[in-house]
Amino acid sequence: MASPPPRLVMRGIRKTFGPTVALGRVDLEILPGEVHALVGENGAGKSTLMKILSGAHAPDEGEMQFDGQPYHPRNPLDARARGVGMIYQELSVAPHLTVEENIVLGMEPRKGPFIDRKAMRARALEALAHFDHPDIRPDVKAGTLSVSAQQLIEIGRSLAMGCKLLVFDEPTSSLAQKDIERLFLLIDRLKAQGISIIYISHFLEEVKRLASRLTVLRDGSVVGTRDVATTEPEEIVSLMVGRDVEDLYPRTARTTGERILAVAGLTGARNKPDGVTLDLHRGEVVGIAGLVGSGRTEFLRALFGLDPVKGGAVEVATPGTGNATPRGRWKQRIGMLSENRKEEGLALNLSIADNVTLPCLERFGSAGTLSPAKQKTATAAWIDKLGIKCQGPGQPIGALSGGNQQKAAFARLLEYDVDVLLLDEPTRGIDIAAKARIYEAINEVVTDPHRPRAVIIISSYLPELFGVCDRIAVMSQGKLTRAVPVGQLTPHDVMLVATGKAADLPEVGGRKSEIASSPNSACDLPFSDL
Amino acid sequence: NKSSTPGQLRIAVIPKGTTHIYWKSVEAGAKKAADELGVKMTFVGPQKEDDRSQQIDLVKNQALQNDAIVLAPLDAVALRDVTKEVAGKKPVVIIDSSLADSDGFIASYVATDNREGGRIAARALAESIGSKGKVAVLRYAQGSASTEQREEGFLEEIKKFPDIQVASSEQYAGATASQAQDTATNLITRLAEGGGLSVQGIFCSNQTSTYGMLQALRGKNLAGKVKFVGFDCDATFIDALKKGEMQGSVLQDPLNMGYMGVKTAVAKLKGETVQPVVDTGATLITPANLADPKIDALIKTQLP
Amino acid sequence: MRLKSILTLLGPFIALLVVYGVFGSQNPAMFTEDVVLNILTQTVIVGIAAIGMTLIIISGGIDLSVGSMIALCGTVGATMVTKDVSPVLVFMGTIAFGGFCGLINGGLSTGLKLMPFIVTLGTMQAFRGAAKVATDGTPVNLPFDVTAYKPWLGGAGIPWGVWLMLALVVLFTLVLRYTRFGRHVFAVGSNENTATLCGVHVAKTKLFVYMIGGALAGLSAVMNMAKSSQGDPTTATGMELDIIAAVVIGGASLSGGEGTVLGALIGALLMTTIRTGCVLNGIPTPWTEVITGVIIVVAVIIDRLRHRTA
Amino acid sequence: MRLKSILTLLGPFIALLVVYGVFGSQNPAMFTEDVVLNILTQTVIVGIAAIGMTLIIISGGIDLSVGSMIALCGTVGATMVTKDVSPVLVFMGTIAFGGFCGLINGGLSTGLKLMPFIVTLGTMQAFRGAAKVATDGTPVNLPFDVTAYKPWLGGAGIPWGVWLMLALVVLFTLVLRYTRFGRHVFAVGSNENTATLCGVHVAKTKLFVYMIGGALAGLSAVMNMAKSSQGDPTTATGMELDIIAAVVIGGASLSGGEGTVLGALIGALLMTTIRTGCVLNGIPTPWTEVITGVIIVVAVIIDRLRHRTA
Ligand SMILES: Nc1ncnc2c1ncn2[C@@H]1O[C@H](COP(=O)(O)OP(=O)(O)OP(=O)(O)O)[C@@H](O)[C@H]1O
Ligand SMILES: Nc1ncnc2c1ncn2[C@@H]1O[C@H](COP(=O)(O)OP(=O)(O)OP(=O)(O)O)[C@@H](O)[C@H]1O
Ligand SMILES: [Mg+2]
Ligand SMILES: [Mg+2]
Repeated sequence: MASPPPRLVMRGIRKTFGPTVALGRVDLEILPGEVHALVGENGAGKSTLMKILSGAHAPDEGEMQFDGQPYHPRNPLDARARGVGMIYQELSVAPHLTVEENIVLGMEPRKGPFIDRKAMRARALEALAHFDHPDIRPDVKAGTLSVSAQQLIEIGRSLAMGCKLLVFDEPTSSLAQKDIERLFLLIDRLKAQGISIIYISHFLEEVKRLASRLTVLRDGSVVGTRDVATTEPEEIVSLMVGRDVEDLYPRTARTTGERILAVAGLTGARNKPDGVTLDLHRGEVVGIAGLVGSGRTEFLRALFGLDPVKGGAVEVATPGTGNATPRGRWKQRIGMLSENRKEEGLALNLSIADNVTLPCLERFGSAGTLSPAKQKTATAAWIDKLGIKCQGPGQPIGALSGGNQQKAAFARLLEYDVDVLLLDEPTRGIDIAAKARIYEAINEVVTDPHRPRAVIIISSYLPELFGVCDRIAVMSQGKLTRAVPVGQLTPHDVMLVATGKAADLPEVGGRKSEIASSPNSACDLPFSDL
Repeated sequence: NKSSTPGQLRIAVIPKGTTHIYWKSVEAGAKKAADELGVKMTFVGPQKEDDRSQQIDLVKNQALQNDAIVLAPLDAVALRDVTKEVAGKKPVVIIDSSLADSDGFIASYVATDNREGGRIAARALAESIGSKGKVAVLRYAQGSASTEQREEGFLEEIKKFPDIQVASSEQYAGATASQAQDTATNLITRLAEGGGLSVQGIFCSNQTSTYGMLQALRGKNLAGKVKFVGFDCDATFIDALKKGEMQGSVLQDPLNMGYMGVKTAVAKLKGETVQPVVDTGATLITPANLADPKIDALIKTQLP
Repeated sequence: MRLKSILTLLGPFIALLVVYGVFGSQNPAMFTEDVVLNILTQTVIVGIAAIGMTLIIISGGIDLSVGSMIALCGTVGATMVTKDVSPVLVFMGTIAFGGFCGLINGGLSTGLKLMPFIVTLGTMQAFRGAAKVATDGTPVNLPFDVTAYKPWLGGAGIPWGVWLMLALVVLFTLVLRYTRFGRHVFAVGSNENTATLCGVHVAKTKLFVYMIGGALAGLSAVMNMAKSSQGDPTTATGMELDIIAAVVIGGASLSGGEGTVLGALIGALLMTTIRTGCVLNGIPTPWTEVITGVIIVVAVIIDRLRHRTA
Repeated sequence: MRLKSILTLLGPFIALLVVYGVFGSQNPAMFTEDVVLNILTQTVIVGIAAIGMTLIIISGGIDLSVGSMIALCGTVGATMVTKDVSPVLVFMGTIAFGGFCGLINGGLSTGLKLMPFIVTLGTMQAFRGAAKVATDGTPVNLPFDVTAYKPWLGGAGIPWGVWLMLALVVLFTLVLRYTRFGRHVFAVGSNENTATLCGVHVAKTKLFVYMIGGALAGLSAVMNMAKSSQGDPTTATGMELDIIAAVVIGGASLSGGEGTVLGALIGALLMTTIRTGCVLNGIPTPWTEVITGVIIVVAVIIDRLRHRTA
């Protein structure tokens, strides 16, 4: 290992944001031509470390060396000039510019005073040749493309400048399956060219597929660097989490009750969803698996009255009336948690109390009036129950960490006391402790002895679905399969359908998986084959 | 200028605006009177021209710390009540434009007879076009009492000439000279006929509209080809009169107005009897009388 | 009120006190009852309209047409007075007409999803023009024997308009804080998507906000009529910017979700104080403009710094 | 130019043709060379300033102070002329002074991260006041013997100012489309974070944009001076809204990232055409305002519908 001199050395990197210590003295070494994985829980500091590397943040303390030379990038352009490129976690394209302009942004080739459009086109085509994606033509506006395509533009941007070190921060989180496979091939090729790659991911299977070494970050510190080939997944997980995760998915005995929701042939305006049929009963959790872009979110939105519906029927067996508007759905005791906290889920500059009680303000006063004191009392109870870390119910919700924001968004459904909870990626972007709290809460509402509720949960993380759900259905290109009890499924079955390699889930009474029947070993799942 | 010797009388002069040369002359006249009489004079106008509401506020504020007010009301009615309120305690002299229904409470009204000014202009224009043909009026701005009186005076008097028709009087020039110039250019275009105009005479009712019209005529190379009578004074107008581009302009005597305004106010404060109406005069200047020493002196008071 | 809200108001309030103090130290007349009363009275028209604007800005909108609306409503109100309509009906009629104008703004921006900035830029000209067309450009004067409106913004003692303004500030502070509608206004301005998700009638809320804005502009117009005894189609030109500045100085954010009615009042008072102070200190009129401009920017800088440290 | 861009311009262009045609059908004088020349000439001042405003709006900013800037720069330019400064230096000096004013706006909004809306609301008053203070409120008249400026916006034939405006439209179309700076302006307005991450100097770009906006306002001021032979501190009051309306009618988005200089020119021409048409058809002045307002709103509605179907 020690033979080639390292391409990058980071020593004692420290970074604080006000009172938050994002990184406390991190050391990292990257060799030429290696793919080095960086893993760790949310908020561990992975992105922050990489932003320091790419010049987007300046470290408070610490030294960096690149190819043996001191390296202190003042800004991203500086870093690029030295050969360090980064693909950011948050999407980062300028929607009004064309694909080619996005790719060369910040380093446009020039001919005299003007941009050399020929050179720009050539560079863009060269970068895009790696993907061969049908939608991505150099002269279309980036804003008109899908999220997946936008992510590829970003990758193209970094390729276009010929870097010696490339950082990928969770690149697959918004890529379609086909593009993921192409990306992996691309990374193999880059590695062969001697380019070093730092690859951040929450998916250990990706790490295993790509990386030779991995470094685990926890709470802003490096807790270990290992060779991927010789390391057991259990060890990585325990390094990441720092504790036993046996009880991550609590599950007490559940009894399925009466039918509470019946969806028949629901079809959205753009055929997403496409003729979806699903039954939901009290006391059960139904999971919807599928790839990014398969239309799961659109299904929930159509169901909840947020998107227009072209056809199909939704029958609700709960009291209250109302048509398919969000207001009507709340009245029917159906609540929804959005996958996008910042853009849709929360009103960030309002208080926690306002956010939690927004759908049911009429309960906190009569004749249009409102008692903030009552709002706060009610909210304080949830803060207590869900363990939301905050200064109090009056604090603006934007000041909370992502996990605590998510708990508050979840509390909105509990406060309204809905019978049906529609949860879209309820644990996206939150840490493991918060996840556990939310799983616990889900388990509690469906096993309530007096009034068991029902839950539909969307997740891209299969272990989560297998851990929480009673039945799982898979969505692929807007179409939803039957919901099959988890005991009769393997993640493999699910992925086959999701990627379109199989038409449907196996019949009841088919092969029974050992892994799936014991949900508590779900942390093994990332290593199951894809 | 905040401090004043104890016992010194304090007079506030509130004009309609502060930007026109016209108001500078009023200020100069007021200052002259103040110096002669040994009183302290404050000259302060509304921040936005034509902002009645703000002028009302000004009157109130100034009444708090002055012994008398000399006011050029932006509006005949808007300023009436506040004036009445103030006039209960302190003498108020109205200058420049009239205040409605104010005989009972104001000390005096010191102004040009604007209607008469308009008539003078009409007669001058009629004479210059030989009492027959078409004329156009470019008005100043809606709601400005003094200019509306001039326009009315003009239209009344021009009716007395049976062979003169008014081709257009519905356009308002707008508040600034630049706007006036655009409106005037468009108006001229509308009235164009062959190489000249379908009208023989043009009247404008104040400084900015006259200025804008003159610039527009010059821009279209029509200056001098049409008879043009304006209102108020500007170095450009004198130049135009000399070149034959204008046939006349009606001058008020703002210096005298300011002077008489302050003088009347002080007289009232001292308990002397004052005239209820003081006419400060409207004078037609023409290429012919520019050399007249009296006219020259009048013009000099109104140029920077 | 929570500590946070109080802190938000502290910035503009301190600015107000400092400005008042500085002018007062130059001319002690500033501290007399008369001047204080003048400042209050002269704030009424902008103040009442600023309350409505606060709601509009909190909901994420803006209304550039408010000055023209005041002019148009004023001519409508004055015309009613000349037709011998009773004061109560004049008040109600003018307010209703203002609400209707607001509805046009709200309807165009909500229904057709147009940017309120440009919609109200258009209606600003249209309302102004309409006022001039309707009155032929001349102010509609109240008959001289009508005295019912005088006490609202003139006469001896504290004009009723001042009490009205204060009452409205209290009322709308309560509405924003203690009613469902109030919280919906904040929710819509803070994040429209969240509001929709939570079952808030976003379009209805916005329409209502613009209607209230218009209605308060109508009330402001009645006060203006009371002040000048006429409905003048050219009045309040450019006042929209004064009103918006008052609201923003008072801590509202033009991106929505933030703002207080009391803050807007303080902002409006600040601007009147500057003007009054400049006049009392004999500062020439153009300097007043420079000073006003600089104070607006400084007030916003202070606000910004406060936010950064908080 | 690509098809998409042409389509974006089509909406306002059709609006322009329709308005022109309607007025022309009422009064064929609209179609004469003279009137066309008038419309072009009267568009120059707004048009040149609108070019700068387009850049500012594309970059996600706004400048309410542009009218005041034109007045202030005009007085500066006219004062230089009275001091016998040569025309070239007057042009350069006024443009530089405008650029400096723009720098103040840009510096305050970029450096202190203040909303440009409120910064320029403040400087709008401050610049206007400064113009009045500097000139004592009276217009600075050019000496009668100075004829160097006349051909720019008067005299026989096509005034040079028209050519200048057209040249600037071409120049800035090229700059926006084919230079690095131009694309960075779009990038900053489209997504500031992305621009930062890609190494675009966001602050520098914005400062430069405001400077260009100011410089073009300065040029506009020289044209205004050429037109009216004076530097008038009260000129161009409210013109900022005309300028912004022109830019928005021309297809720019107030949230940044979108807009064309040619569109802004068309927007400016549209408004001049309305005004000219109304005068030529003897439509009373107040109706002109109503018509302008309605056409602004309709133009934006058309634009909106076009976007929706596209
Ligand atoms: N700009 C910022 N201001 C304040 N705190 C920040 C900022 N950026 C990151 N943090 C904090 O620093 C810590 C590390 O964040 P970072 O984004 O590096 O985590 P991460 O490991 O990339 O997590 P994830 O898996 O969610 O991407 C977190 O506590 C985060 O809240
Ligand atoms: N308004 C839109 N315009 C263009 N494409 C869109 C739009 N909305 C959604 N999409 C695309 O449609 C696809 C389906 O999105 P959707 O959010 O339903 O997927 P999902 O299965 O819920 O995936 P995720 O795991 O991201 O939630 C995505 O690829 C998205 O980029
Ligand atoms: Mg991260
Ligand atoms: Mg989704």
